[in-house]
Amino acid sequence: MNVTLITGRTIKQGMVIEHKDSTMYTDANAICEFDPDDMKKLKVSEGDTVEVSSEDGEVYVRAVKSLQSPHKNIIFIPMGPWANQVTSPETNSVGMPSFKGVPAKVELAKDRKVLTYPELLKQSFGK
Amino acid sequence: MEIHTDVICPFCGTLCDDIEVHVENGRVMEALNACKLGNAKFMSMNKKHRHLVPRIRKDEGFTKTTIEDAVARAAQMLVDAKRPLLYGWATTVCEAQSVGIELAEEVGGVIDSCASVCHGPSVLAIQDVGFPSVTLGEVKNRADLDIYWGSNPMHAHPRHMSRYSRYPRGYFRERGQLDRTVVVLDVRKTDTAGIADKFLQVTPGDDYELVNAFRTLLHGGEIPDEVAGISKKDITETLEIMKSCQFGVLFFGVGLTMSPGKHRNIDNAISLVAELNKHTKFNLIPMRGHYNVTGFSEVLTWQSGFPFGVDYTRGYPQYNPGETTSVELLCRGEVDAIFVVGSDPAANFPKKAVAHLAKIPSVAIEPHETPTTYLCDLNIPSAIAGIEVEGTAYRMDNVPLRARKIMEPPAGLYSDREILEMILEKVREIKNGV
Amino acid sequence: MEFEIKNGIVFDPLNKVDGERKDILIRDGRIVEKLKGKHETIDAAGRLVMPGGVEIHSHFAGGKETAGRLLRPEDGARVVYPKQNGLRSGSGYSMPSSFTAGYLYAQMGYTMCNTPAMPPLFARHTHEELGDVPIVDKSAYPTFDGNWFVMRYLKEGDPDKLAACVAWFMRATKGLVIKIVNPGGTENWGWGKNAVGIDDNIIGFDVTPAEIVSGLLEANERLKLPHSIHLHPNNLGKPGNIETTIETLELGKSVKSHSDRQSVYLTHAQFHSFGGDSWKNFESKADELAKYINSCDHVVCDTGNVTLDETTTMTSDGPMEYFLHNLTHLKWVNKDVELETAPGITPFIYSRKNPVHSVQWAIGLELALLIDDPFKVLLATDHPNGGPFTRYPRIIAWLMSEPYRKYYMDERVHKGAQKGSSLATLDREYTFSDIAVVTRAGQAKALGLSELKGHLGVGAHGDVAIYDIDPSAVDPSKDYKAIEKGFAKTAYTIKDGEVIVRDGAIVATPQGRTYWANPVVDHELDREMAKDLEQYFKKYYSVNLANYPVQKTYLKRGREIQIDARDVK
Amino acid sequence: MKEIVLKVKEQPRVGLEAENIAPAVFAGKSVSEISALPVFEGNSERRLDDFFEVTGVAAETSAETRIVIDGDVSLTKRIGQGMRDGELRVKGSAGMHLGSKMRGGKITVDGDCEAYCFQEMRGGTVHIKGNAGNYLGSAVRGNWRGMRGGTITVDGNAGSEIATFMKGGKIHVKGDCASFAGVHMNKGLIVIDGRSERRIGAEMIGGTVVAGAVDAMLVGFTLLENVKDPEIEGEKFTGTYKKYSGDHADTRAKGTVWVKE
Repeated sequence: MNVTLITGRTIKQGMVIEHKDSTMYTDANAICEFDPDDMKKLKVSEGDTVEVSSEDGEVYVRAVKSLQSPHKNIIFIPMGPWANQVTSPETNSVGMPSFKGVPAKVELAKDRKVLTYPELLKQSFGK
Repeated sequence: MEIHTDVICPFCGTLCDDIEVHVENGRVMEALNACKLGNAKFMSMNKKHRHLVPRIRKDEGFTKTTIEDAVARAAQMLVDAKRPLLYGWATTVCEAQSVGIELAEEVGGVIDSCASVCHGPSVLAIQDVGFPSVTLGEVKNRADLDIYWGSNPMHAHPRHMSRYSRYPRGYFRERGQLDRTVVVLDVRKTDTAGIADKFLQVTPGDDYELVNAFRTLLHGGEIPDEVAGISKKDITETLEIMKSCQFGVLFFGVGLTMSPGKHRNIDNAISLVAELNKHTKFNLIPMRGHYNVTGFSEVLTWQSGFPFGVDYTRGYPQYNPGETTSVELLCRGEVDAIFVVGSDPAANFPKKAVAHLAKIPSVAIEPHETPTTYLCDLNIPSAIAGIEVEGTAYRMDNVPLRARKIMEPPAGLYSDREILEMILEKVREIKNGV
Repeated sequence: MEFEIKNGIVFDPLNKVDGERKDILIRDGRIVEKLKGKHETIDAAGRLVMPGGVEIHSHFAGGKETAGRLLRPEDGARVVYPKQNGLRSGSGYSMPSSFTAGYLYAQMGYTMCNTPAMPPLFARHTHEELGDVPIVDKSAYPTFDGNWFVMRYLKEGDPDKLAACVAWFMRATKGLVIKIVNPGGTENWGWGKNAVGIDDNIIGFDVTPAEIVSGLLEANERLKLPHSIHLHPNNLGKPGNIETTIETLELGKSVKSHSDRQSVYLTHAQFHSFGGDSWKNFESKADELAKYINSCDHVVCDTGNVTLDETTTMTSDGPMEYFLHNLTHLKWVNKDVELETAPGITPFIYSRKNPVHSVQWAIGLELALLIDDPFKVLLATDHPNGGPFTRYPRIIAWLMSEPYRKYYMDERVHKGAQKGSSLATLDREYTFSDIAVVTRAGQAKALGLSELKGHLGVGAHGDVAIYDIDPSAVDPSKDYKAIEKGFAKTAYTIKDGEVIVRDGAIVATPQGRTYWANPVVDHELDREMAKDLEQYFKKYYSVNLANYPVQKTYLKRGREIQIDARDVK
Repeated sequence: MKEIVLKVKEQPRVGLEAENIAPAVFAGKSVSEISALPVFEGNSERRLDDFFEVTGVAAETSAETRIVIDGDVSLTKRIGQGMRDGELRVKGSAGMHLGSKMRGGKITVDGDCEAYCFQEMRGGTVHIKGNAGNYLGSAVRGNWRGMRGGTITVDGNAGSEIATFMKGGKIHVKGDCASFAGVHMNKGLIVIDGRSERRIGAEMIGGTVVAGAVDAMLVGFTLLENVKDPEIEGEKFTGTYKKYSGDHADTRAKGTVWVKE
């Protein structure tokens, strides 16, 4: 399904900023918030792994029903290493990348694993 | 048990200064008045695992080293670099930022803060059209209209509404909430929108069009039946609310600075606010994120003339966000070393920028483990500013406060400022061939 | 370290030294009669020697000053200063960055600078920034024009608590001087309104600008503060404002100064000396203001010269800056400060081709030439409002040379200046002694700091400016270019007995002192007033009382002026 | 006309600042003097011939001096900065700030140019045969006085925010143009033969923009009339054009946007 990707802050994520070395960090950030109707359309249920892809990459995250809906065709991923696999580095020469309003695709990927950030960084940057 | 009152919360730009922290033999027992975010930060002081000595990358992992060795390596990296990037600065105090700026100047590098990926566009807009603003106490005492646009304080600044805007009683607003109207504009029906008197759900990326419609209508022009997903009726009503209030304030967030149009969304919104002053009193305030991102821009501006993205490679400050800011410098490969203080670019920059960060020599000065410390070659843990170290921080409305020290850092940990001073001294030694 | 400055031609008005060949001796940072032992000798033969310059009104550091820099990267890019010879880098034409400002002042021979409009809530910022202004001694003037406590006590008719709260704010902000900007107008600006006359009502407080000025005047003298109230009256920059200006000054007649200095200091008088009732029939009323100041003893002013540059206007007069913005449509910053004041900023281009700007240029000079006693009219551009302080040498040259002024009148500025002002008819030329008064001696006296500053008598700070100008050889009237060049950079600037500038180059960058006043009132009264403070802070400020006062650590080299005002009870 | 050729030897590691590559600097200098001119690779001062092989002869005057750069200099900034006369040709792509504050002379780029080229240009002729980056012919940060004179022709496409705060001169883009063309424009002419992204002429208070097509017009623009084969700023255009006035988001709006049907 074609969607618009928004990234940003959440209170859950803010609460684990000092605990990035814990699983709480993955739980709070490796997620994708859906509009409930979009979940039905995609046959995705809470907790399923989904693949989000854009011109700049793809990432596997957990589907979460948005508590701040409706927002049809808009998915939300908290700012962080997972979101930034798919955000756009386009800054229009003003310093700011495109963190919001990125055209993206999302589909169910039940059997795929959501990586922790060390796994994710290792995979992306070989370090 | 020690009780610390009037503690400044070193989390977000709201910079609450009424926290009461109870400390018992080195443990934080509670942080009264703090929101979930602030509370989490104070409670994290009880975290078991914390690195107490610097670590260098070795093979697959890291190995411990001394502070002296770490300082020498960091200094050498900065001296060797043709254009080092010194990035971060938003979660430390001004006293450390000031040394960081001197260090950037000394090594001929670029110094930039997370403003460039947060409210940097707001600054660019201010530099084009200005900035009619007020302090938050003015909002508390006078405002009868609070607009939040592209900002979700319930998540990012949880006490903002209770301290300054929606709820408090003020000199001219004795009935508090009853005297105030709240309007929220966002692309999602956020939790903040949930408690608004009026909510406008904007089509993603069309904020600029909507501001343009407000301004056109304000000057008696015609607008179509719908703009940015909002009906002409709602746009007209909302504009009426703005014109007819006694004192309005627009709080805007990264929902505007990060969406298509970026600084131009703010530019246009600032002009709208300025023009509303022909009808009533209207101002705006950016919802700055980290607790001292504003302080960095203040210190860098009075010292260099420019607020972020300052390039010292030629010995004098050069400023051109889009050229001298971190994401472009990394994506274009125009920096050959990176020095991060109190920030997490590896988590918060797009993949392409992080890829270059991972390639070049790198140092992170940071209390906790983060994606950035994971990728950096050298990690120097530091004391936690605003809790273990006192110093100056500037609120989102530029009000300066002195963050308090409420506990001692673990033995062997230095403050950001001390570490930076050691590195600066070492850099000068190396340059003078000592 | 000991110093002997030999054979210089010395101008030291406070000690009645008028161009004598005289040696100046410095030991332990002070002027002395005799030297003890080994000393460095500076040969000042054929050179002009004056006390270190004192800047009494310049927006060189503080919250709105930094906001002004942030607003104008294009002004920053206009001049850059590279890091060299151990000096920090910087930038800025109309608003030089902090280190650079200190260097530039020292290079002109200035050893003290005062920043004249510090919103109390932003005092911590001001002092942090002052710490990054090297060399010069400093102080800051907290603003009281819209202070809610002051207005409350005026309404309640409680002058004692009013004085006590002023004393508290001085202590809390580490300020030296009571600054009043557009009294009451800045509070009305909270509603988008202004106060243009001294009897206008201040919304929500039922007081008038006149009451605010009188109340603070009285408090200032009861607290025995060194300087008088530092006043920027209502209605700045509007045609016909001369009436408001003189009505405001009249308020000072009734209150006696506790010392030998004025009881009212009128700042940037140029902006308050306008006639006419529109920009069309706009004209100078400098003659009227000069006549008034000549006729009384309670007023000292500074000129507020316009230097015809592209600059950045910044005042605590929010409504005035908004007015300017609507005139020019240039970018505009507003920064209302809760319970206190309302700064604003906008760029401004003073054009030689513009009749109004040309008249403003004339007014600044007229005032200096029409007011008989130079101790009553000091040199300042209200930096950067009338123009950057780096233009002082040119203003000095204008004052010393009628031909230079005539050249500007005939060739450079709009003819409107001839019609709209009397400048063309004035042939007075300042002497070197007059210049010494209007750039240092007069400032020191007006500030009440003339024991330490602005002169070269025994006991004064060892602050000396030596210029490559030979008063016996040069004719300032003819060689005005030489005067302009000579005052731009000193041969030597000496501060506290240390050589700071040699041949125009900075050779040392010590940290200057920051002066602040601490008037101690009756303890009981202070306690009573403190209860009101607590109540207002809880209810109306956005910061806690405990987090408000500026900690002493912010003053890298603080100098507290303790004042016994316990008779205020 | 005499010619100096700079053949690219080595690419800089962190970008190069080379405002010394300008006719006025080269004029009257020998090849060895020119070779020794300082250029800045980050914080390290290098010689021009560390990066370029210098041949040819410079004329006595800048007006008579032509500089030809043979190779890709897209990482080299400030070439031809402040140029007043003479000629410059880049056989390849050029870096940021090419010809910034240029007052006269001629610059030709066979390839593309990066962002921020020809900022605050006041005179001269420019021909970019490839694509131009963002902020072409714009104002520097904070300035409300942008390009004032001269002409820039781009055969390819142009990026976003070209000609911000434009006060005069002409920019002709033969291809397409990204968003915010002529934002805050005041005077002058922008001609886009191809398609312009949305927000064309945003917040313009004066001046003229002509586009072959637009993604969308802001609501601040009012359609005045349809004109067949209009003459705009003394130039003839064929076809029917919609004439808009705007941007009425600003009270001072006196700008005109022409869009081909």
